[in-house]
Amino acid sequence: MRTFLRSRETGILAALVIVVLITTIKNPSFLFSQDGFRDLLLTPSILVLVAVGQAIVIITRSVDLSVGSVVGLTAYLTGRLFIDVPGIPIIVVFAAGMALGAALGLLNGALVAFGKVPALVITLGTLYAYRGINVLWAGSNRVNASDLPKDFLALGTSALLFVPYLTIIALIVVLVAGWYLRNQRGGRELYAIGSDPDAAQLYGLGVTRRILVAFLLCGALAGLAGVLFAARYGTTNSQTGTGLELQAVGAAVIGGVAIFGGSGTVYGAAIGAVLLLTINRALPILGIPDFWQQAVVGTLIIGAIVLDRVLSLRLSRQLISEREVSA
Amino acid sequence: ATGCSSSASTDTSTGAAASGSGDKNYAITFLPKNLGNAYFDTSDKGGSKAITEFGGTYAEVGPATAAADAQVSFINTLTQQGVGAIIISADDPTAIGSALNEARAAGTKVVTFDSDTDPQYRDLYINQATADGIAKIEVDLITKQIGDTGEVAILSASANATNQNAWIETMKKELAANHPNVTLVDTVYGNDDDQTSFDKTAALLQSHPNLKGIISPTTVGIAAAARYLQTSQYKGKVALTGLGTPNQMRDYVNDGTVTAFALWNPADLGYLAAYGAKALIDGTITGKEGDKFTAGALGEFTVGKDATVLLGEPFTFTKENIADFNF
Amino acid sequence: MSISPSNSGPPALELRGVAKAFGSVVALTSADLTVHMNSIHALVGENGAGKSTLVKIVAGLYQRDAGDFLLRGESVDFRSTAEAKAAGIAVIYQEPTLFPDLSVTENIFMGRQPTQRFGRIDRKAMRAEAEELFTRLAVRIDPDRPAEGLSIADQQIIEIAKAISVDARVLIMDEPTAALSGVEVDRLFAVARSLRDEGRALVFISHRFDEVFALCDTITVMRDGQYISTDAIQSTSVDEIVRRMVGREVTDLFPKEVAPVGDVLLEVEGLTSAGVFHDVSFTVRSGEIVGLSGLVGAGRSEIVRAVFGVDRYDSGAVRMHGKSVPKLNPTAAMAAGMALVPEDRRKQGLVLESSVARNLTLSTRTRLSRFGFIDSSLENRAAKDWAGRLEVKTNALDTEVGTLSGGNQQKVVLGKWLSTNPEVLIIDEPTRGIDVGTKAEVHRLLSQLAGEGLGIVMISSELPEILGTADRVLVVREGRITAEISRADATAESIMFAATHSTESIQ
Amino acid sequence: MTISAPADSRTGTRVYAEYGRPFWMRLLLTREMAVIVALILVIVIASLEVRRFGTTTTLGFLLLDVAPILMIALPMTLVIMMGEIDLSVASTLGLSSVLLGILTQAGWPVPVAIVACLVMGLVAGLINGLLVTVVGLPSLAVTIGTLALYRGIAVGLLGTTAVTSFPAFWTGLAQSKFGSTGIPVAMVLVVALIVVFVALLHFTPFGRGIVAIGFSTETAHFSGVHVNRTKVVAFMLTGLIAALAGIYWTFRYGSARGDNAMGLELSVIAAVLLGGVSIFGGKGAIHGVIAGVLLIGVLQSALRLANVSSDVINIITGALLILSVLSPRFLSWFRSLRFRRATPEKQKQ
Ligand SMILES: Nc1ncnc2c1ncn2[C@@H]1O[C@H](COP(=O)(O)OP(=O)(O)OP(=O)(O)O)[C@@H](O)[C@H]1O
Ligand SMILES: Nc1ncnc2c1ncn2[C@@H]1O[C@H](COP(=O)(O)OP(=O)(O)OP(=O)(O)O)[C@@H](O)[C@H]1O
Ligand SMILES: [Mg+2]
Ligand SMILES: [Mg+2]
Repeated sequence: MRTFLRSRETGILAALVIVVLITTIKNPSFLFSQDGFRDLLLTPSILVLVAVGQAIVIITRSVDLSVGSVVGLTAYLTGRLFIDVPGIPIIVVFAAGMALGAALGLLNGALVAFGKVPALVITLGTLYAYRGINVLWAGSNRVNASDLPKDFLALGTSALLFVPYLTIIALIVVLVAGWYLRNQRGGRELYAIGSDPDAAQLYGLGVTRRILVAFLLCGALAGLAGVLFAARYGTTNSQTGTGLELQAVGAAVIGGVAIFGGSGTVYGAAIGAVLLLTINRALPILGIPDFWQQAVVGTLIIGAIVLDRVLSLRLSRQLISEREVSA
Repeated sequence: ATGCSSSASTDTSTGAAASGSGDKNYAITFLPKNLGNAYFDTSDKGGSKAITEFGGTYAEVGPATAAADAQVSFINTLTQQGVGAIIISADDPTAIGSALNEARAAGTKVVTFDSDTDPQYRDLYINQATADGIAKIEVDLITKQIGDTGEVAILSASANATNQNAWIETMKKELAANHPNVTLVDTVYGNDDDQTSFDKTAALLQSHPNLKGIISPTTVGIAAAARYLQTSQYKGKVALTGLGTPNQMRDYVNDGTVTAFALWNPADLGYLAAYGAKALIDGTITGKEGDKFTAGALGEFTVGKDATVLLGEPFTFTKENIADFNF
Repeated sequence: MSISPSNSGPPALELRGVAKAFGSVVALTSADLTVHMNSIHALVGENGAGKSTLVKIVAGLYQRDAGDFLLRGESVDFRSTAEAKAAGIAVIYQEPTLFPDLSVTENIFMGRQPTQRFGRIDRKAMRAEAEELFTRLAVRIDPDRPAEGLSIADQQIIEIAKAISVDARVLIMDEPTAALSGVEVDRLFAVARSLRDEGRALVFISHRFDEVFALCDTITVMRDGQYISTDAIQSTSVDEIVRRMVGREVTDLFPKEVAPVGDVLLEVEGLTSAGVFHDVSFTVRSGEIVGLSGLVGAGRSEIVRAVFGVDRYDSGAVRMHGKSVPKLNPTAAMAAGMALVPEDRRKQGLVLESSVARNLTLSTRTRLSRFGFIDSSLENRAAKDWAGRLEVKTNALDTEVGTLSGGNQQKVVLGKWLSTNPEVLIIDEPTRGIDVGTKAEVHRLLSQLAGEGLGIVMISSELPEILGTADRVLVVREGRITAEISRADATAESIMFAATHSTESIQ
Repeated sequence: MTISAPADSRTGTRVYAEYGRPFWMRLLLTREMAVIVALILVIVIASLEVRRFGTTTTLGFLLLDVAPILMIALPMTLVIMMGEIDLSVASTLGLSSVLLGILTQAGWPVPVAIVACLVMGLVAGLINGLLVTVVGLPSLAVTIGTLALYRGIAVGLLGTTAVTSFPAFWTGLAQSKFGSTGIPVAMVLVVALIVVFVALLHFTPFGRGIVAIGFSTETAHFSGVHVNRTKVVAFMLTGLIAALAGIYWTFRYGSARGDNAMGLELSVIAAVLLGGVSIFGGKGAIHGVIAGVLLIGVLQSALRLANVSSDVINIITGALLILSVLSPRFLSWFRSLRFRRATPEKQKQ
């Protein structure tokens, strides 16, 4: 209980609750209407997936800037599959999207792990390259909602007992990823690698393999997000997902994932993603004009990392004074 | 053309121009706001048809995302390639001005269509419909659907789109003058991006619980808004109209999400623009008021004030007639 | 010494003629080591003799360039630490290597956590086991706290717990006691003996001969990356071992000329930094060498870093010539006439990827510029001058400093600081990892500098160095100065006593 | 105090060459030279293969296009060489553009408005710098935040409107060229900045400090380099130049808009890294960066002239970037293949 109250996730969850509360008081339909409730859950679901993948990579002290481009490619792939292979089962499309995402992620991971070069540069490169491939492939074509099967589109908007399918998928992913990171050796090793890569080497942890896995997971989740993007928005073109990488990194950072690795949880990243997008939706209701919303988001990101820093400084000062006492 | 053939692939325009009819440079390039936009795909196809008819060379280049500085680079390149005419939909009324003037100084004719620049930067503007005409039809459609009373909002493209802003201004005047019981409560910007338009629609409905209608005078916006409405509680309760293409809107009209929307035929717009360019190249017209030229199957057109040619009045699409159109 | 090593069967661990070089630095030329089961084997040698490098080769972290490596009679070739671990080798590294963000328990069990169904980590079992380990070692550390902020001693204990919790047949401990207190050392030894009695082979590396002679049964000496000798512990003596370690008589190592002592240059008064050091006061006069002694981790480096303005301090004052020197501003300290040759020359002293010349002129770069621009001919002249005075062994001034040998790197650091014309030179571990010949040269240089009127503060973990060089010895224990001993009274015993027993009574 | 040790007489026994390798090797075997050679190759091939590439018009358009990236890349080099990064530059550019528009519209004289924009740039950089140094936050996270913040303010201030009426003198200055040479007048400013930054990075104590910080912040701190102050100054310079680029941008396009130069930060960083600056800090040189910027610019211009679509340009930019960081790895890998012997594990750099 004490650790729950003190944890970083709690703070940001509280912030989320406050935002929802205030907005609901101002306008009850924000929460208490069929669409309001649905959108509250639905809108952040895709970013949640991408942010979870991003968090896994950041925990290992890397970063993946190419996720936006991966989402774009897989979303377009989804549309193309439905158009070019009539009657293709939806599950196959999901598998194909995730497989493509995983492959792109694996390429990132391989370049980072074997090339021993910083992920920031590599994934900045693949951000361009994957986007280029997307534009080359899609050209000026686009996939329209009418090209996609109704069942598939329904996945993106309809709900099971008030909870949208997309949210259920995102929730499952968050829980599974969170469970894996907390309870599996592989997951703990990701933290260890991010906490001190040299020590991980000394411990004999399979650093290369783990980094590959982290990037692969990140890619696969971006791939899943791409498929769901197509289901939710119905249209995809060569620019789908542009700029998503900064949102994903921002969500993870707001959620308390340290940019230098080793600490933070996917729950935090997921809540961060929800907070980011919920604030976006709440601002117009709170009367903040459209144009100022980005400034608020920026302030939020900076506030979150400054707060995180202050808290961790306080913790380490506390640990030192504990040592003083015990010495 | 010099006839030098250092590289076959590099200079299709001049090569074709030389083989074209006589000494006229019929190399005509379309430069839409961005690639991957269904509306421009259709209009440019119309242009292509016209150019093929009179034996010129058609090309289409453009930035991946709508941005004025990217358009400038393309204008510069076309200037160097010495094309006969550029047919452009401007991302910014002034930012591309000096680049266009440079092109004109180099002998290239500049025709704007869809979205104009300031008149001093181009030779001819092909106007799809007058701002008055568009504003009036939009306002008529929405007020009729909501019973001439209640709140309406506008979902526009980017905040700087010349044509959009002109229409919005006129709509405001029209509403104030002839529909006292209808209030325009908000204008939001979807940046001609599916996802943004989609999310802005959701936010709009949330922030204005009493909203009765949405006008989206952009093809991307109206499709995204329709897609949101289709699966939301507001379907059938909130009216939606605007400018859309029949293929994108067919489903929504058939299932009752949208009753009616308007548009001119974008293919005709491109077709007319191409003939306008030809007339400029031929010297048939100079952009002077009263100049006349023949636009193939569309017949004869007269240049109006400010070197503007009007395509006609917009056409209203409804469930009854939408099956007759395919673009 | 009850149990003698059982020589039946092949040795648990055998290394023959192992060589290893890091670029131009040769760490090992020909190292031998044969460790039997049921034995605790001491490995001794001066700083930089190559002990840790040998350990890391056994651990699979480094791959040897040449030589044989046998485990229970079979030749092995570890490509990673995981392989060595799997073969039953556990290592306590000299520098603790913990994951700061993870809990103490996780640090102990990382990579081999107990699991339940579906590979789920059994946290309860893990925590219980950690508690058990700490009980066995008789220490109190919260198993749930993060490793971040642990003292060096606690970190070392976690390393020990980590190593003994593995069911290893060969356990190597690289200076595990360097930061430990008496009780902790006793517990560690009890555990080590019981492990030996279970039939395991242990290697113990330490600079403390009392511990070596109390614990071990066999002793191997290394010098300059080479095997020197192996003896049963009973058949040798400390003097003998030391002679073999340094390769000559100890006495002629430090040619000390006592210089006339002049005015007070540096005064430090009541310097305190919470959690690091408390109420530290001392003075340094012109012409004297003040030795700062104490156990590793006592906080000596932190004190001088704060004095020089690299680290912050909470209260107290630093004065040069009676004028106070601003806090946390090395530039101001330099301007006041101080220079600090730091402890870790690779991380703090040098820009390894830069050239010899750039390093030599880094602290004087402003002085070497004209109208705000660096005068490169002036810079090169200064660099040539200082490289020459200290006889740095390199061909060209644009050689990357990282490729020089340790001793030559140390000379570059010295040159870099001497070129600032200091009045007080603070020098932290001046001869760590430096070969015997260079060591004497450094000592002569220090002595000569003092003779020319510099005030010198020298930190050293090597008692002979302190005894041989210092005019006055300050002993630091747990962040406090516990004794000031004059050259005449300074002996190994008096210093060690002050370093381990506080003048104040501590429970 | 002079040190005569070990003995002045012995000083002469060892002769030190200033350089270990002959001049041509030092000149040619560098990362920067590889980029310059690549640039020259691309120019030569483009001139031969792409019609109308080798003209003064091309040169003019090319320089106009790369000028903002080139400007911002200069201070960005300092920042990246210290192991930091600034993602907020394009947003600062946009904010500066918007501010210029608003102020001139409000009737401020242009020179005064320009000064105000530059001050704003300094403040934007100062905020980044203080958050990174005093608060101790990673610059990647900080500047993701200010990227959104500065852009948000820019978009918020101007909303739907764009300011497009600027005195012809200023827009003319940003667009005009020196007679028929094709060289834009604005290049005078860019060249001046290049000179300043070359001097700053390579010939001043400040620059030496930057290199030392980049290789080892700790050593720099121990050597009396004001680490925090240097970092703050570099971030402020970046803000200042980004604001300057914003002014240039506004006049060149004659349009102040909130979304000007959106996404430019990645192009700048890509160019800097391509120019041989190490993301770990320490390594890099201005001439390499200039070559990096021009390499991307020339490639884009040539490909566009050759009617190769912009997507291929993206792919090539990405591939170049990845290759440029991997190339040292490939080299050492080849070397290790040649001397097939166990080499030390490369410890963390
Ligand atoms: N990674 C490395 N790169 C370059 N040189 C190294 C590296 N590790 C060790 N050395 C050098 O190898 C030599 C032997 O070092 P090693 O750490 O093995 O000595 P040691 O006997 O353990 O000394 P100590 O008693 O101080 O721990 C030293 O000169 C050291 O500077
Ligand atoms: N990484 C660390 N985290 C927390 N405390 C530390 C850390 N490193 C050192 N300390 C603390 O700082 C103090 C001094 O440590 P340090 O090893 O630098 O002392 P020292 O006397 O300089 O040792 P040396 O003999 O190696 O020079 C000790 O109280 C130690 O516990
Ligand atoms: Mg050692
Ligand atoms: Mg120390």
